[in-house]
Amino acid sequence: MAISREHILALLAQNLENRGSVMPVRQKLLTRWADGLGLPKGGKTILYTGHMYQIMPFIRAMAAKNKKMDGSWLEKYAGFATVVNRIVNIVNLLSMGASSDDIQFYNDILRNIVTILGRHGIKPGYLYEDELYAGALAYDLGLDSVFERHARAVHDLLRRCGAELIITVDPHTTQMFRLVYPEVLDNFDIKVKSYLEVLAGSEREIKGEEPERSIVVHDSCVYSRYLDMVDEPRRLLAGKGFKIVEPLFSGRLTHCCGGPVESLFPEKAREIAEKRLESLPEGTKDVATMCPICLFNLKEAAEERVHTADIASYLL
Amino acid sequence: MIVDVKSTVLPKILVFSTDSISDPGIDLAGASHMDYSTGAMVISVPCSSGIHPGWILHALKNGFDGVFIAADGTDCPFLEDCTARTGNIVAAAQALLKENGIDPMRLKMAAICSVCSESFVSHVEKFNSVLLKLEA
Amino acid sequence: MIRVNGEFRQRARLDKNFNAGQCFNCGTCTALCPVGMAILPRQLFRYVLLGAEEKIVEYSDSIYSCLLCRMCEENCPEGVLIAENIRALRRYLVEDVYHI
Amino acid sequence: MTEKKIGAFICRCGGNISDYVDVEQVRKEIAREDNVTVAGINMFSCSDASQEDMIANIRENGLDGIVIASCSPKLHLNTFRAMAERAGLNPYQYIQVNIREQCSWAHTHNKDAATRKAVSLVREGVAKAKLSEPLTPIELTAQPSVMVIGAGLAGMRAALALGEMGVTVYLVEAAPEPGGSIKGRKSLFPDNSSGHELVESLLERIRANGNIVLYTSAEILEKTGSVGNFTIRIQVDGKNETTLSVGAVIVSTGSGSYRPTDGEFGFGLSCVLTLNQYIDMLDSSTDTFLLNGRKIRNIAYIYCVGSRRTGKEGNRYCSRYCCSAAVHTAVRTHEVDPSIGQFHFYRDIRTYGAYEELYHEALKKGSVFLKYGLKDPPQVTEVSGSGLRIRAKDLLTGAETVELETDLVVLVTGMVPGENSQLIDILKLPVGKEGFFNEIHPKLRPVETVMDGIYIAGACQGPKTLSESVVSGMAAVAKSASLVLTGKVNLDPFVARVLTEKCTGCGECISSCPYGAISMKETPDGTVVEITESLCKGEGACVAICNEEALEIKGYGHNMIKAMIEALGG
Repeated sequence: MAISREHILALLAQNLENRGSVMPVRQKLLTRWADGLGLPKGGKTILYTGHMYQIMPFIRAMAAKNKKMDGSWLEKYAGFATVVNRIVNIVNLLSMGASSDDIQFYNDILRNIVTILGRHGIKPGYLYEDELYAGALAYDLGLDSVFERHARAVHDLLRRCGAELIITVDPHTTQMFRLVYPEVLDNFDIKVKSYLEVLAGSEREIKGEEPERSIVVHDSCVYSRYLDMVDEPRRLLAGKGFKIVEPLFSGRLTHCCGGPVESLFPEKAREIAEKRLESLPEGTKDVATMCPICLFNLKEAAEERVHTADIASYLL
Repeated sequence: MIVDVKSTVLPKILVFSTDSISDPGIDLAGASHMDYSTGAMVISVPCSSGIHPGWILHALKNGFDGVFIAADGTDCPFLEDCTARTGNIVAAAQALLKENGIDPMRLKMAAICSVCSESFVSHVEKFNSVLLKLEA
Repeated sequence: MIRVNGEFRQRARLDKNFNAGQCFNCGTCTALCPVGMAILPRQLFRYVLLGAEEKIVEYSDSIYSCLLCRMCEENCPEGVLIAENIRALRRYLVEDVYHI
Repeated sequence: MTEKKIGAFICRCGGNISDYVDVEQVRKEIAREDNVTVAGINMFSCSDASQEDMIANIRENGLDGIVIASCSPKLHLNTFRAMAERAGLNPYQYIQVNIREQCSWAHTHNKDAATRKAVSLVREGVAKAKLSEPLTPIELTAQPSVMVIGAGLAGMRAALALGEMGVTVYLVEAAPEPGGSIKGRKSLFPDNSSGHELVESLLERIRANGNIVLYTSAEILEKTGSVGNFTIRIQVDGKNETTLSVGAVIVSTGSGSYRPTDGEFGFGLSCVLTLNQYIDMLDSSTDTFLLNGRKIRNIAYIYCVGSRRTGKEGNRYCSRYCCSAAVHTAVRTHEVDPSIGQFHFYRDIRTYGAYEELYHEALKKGSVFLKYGLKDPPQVTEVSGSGLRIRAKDLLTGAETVELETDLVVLVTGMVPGENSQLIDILKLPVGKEGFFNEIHPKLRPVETVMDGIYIAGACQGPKTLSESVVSGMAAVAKSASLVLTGKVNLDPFVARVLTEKCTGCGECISSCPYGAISMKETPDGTVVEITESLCKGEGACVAICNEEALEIKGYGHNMIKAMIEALGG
């Protein structure tokens, strides 16, 4: 593929700058998951999705699209964007093609999270169409200056709505808010907790209902090594009655799913996901992930070999 | 190359060595695991200028094929002219050997200092082959 | 051949997060890397320390293929912030090479 | 004479002996020897348990003499003599046979032959033990004073420690000022202490101590006497001669510094300095740090210059201190000017022990380390206008060639033996393979030399850091103080005696004695010679020239030597 990395990076930077997201899809598609849940808009405690779960179906569609074109979804995307970005709205183009099953699948995870939080008596607000991507991809790719400007915009937004506690749903957004924002911004003092931490810290017990069922935990690199969050998911799953099985690499030594390079080196990502699957104990049926990127990559690689699902589906 | 096989006759060499100078040199050869003929065996004396020529004759008449004097040389803690004196002993001993029909080549002297391990081993090996030739 | 470029070295060194100078080349990072990076993190960092700017450009694929998963860092005996150092190199490429 | 009862003990020395010598076979053969009433095997003869066993054996069996076949007598002769004494034996009826250095270790490839040799050697020992007689050591008064030669850090520290114990110390320094290699130094590793202040504070204490006499610009002219009673003649300022009597001598003359050959790593070009020259420069610079008026941007260090060489040139050994000294200097340089690039071309970094922290500090402060192999050493060339260019293969970067423009090349050179030929001549000090003074054993007797009463300390013994030098200085203090403070020394009674029945009174021996210890004596049976024991040194010059075999050294008698020869040759 003739699109240079330089070009791709420039495009991502441009998107973040102009459209508030590196992967802009139509706003409606990002908030549809919350339909009918009755989440109040804004508030002191807000659930922050960072668009992470919602954009996975579109990435999948882009990756599959035009199989005759080599390269990653990001390259393909950049290829389209280069041609069309200034002529038609890329947002519309990108928003097409995702399967409704996929959209349903990822939206359900977010709905499950809200349901579980509700059972613990926690009813957060949500920013709906105001919510912005937290900027993880831009930060990871070294687009620091555009990331910083974006982070400032996110911070302003959060301040405007008076948020005191952000409940995150994925490791990357958690990392951004907890570790990166306080470093690059002045006075970022909003508390940040993953919903898994919120649940694990909750006084209400989740009742055990799943005796005898074994589940293999795939830790997220970011949760375990960046945020030192290893116990919480295990406590929650054990509380639900699952028998936790540790793969060869787990906890602080978890093996990456390959996802972080999916956008630039998809073959490499697939290879790493395969390696991860090989490290799972023999006879593994169910795998719990806690990051949309892990879920996406392991699911794509495993196909029907093992059942990979987000931890929220097991905790429901 | 060490000739040290049971089927071969291994020359027996008596080494007169000195407590403070050549003994440490010979010890060092062993401590450095430098192999030399097992036929070489040491009797230590205070100084090489105190070796009686009669002992050399006695050795060659009592089972030894050669006598090697590992002399103090210029390192001698007792005598400045130790080398000359030891040389006189060698001359006297060689005369004694001739009188007794023994080849004076069977006596050899060299200064071995307290760190002369390599030189000790090479002297023993050379002397060993000289003695083997004399046997033949 | 690498020609040591003092100016580039200064820039890399002045980044407060770039601490690969502490690396003592044990190779633990290489052994653990899930990607099996074509150029080992330690060698990449040496290019930076030596100021081999052109090598950084040459190996930009490797710099961008890092997962930032920190498996290496977890086991680095010298506490080198490997992922952060890789990110610093990406920022350098973005700003000084790609001029984005 | 009743038959003597001899005990023979064969030492396994862990496996140092028994791995190469069949000790059980040796024991069996020795047990069959006449007079051998006990033949045993010890795992470690020098261990307390084995010694207690042997003492019990001596007492229970009423042994008259014992033989221990073990390591070199240089290590444990005194240990076992003391043991024999505790068992009620005369120490001179203990015989040590060396079957380690002179047998097992030398013949590791032929166990049968080594075993046969060991049997012969132990037989020789038994023969000697049979003829050994009780002797009494010669007791001499020891002078309560010590001469310390060399007033560097080790020597000054040693002199002070001895002075504080009440020992009279003559501290003799060849240079006009004491302080040795550290006197001008501003910052010493690892604690950045000032060499100048260190020397001054020690000097102050030395001057305040009434027991220490310091001589500077002094030269040793002559030594006579032996342990406990040395007489040493020195000359101060090239004119005034003084004669001093001391019981012991500590030699702490320090080391020299390797001087690269012309062209070695560019040595001879301006801006190619040795580490010491660079430290001098660093010590004398104030705020600005300039070289020939120009600001320094890059410094390249080349390590192991003249050290760890395999060929004919340079030294084979590692100088131990230079890696730490160089990284310490680099850290200082980083502190003077953090913008200076510092590149270290090394072979192996040996900042051992706590000095590792210096290495880490240098890494943290931005020093870059490049590893070169002996096959492709760094090449230093001059570049017009821009200083120096250094080119090397960096083994840490996949052996790629690295080229660096630098303003300064620092050659990290090691220590070499100091120029001491006169002192070696006078003191008869043994010198090792590399030219440094030799101790008896690096672990068991680390500061003693084969010359009784003469100890070595500091870098004259081999490359050392300052703290290691001081430690060895204090060890020499302990050894020399325990000798002179008891006020007496025991000498082996190995002096000549006359077998009067054989003496013809020819008097040949009188002129052969270099010490004037022999004189004529009239007896009712005729004229014979007699020995003045206090003058006799026991070297045996008289023994060799007496055709009648009428003179012998005690402990080395004619009958004994001949019996030993027969035992070995049989």
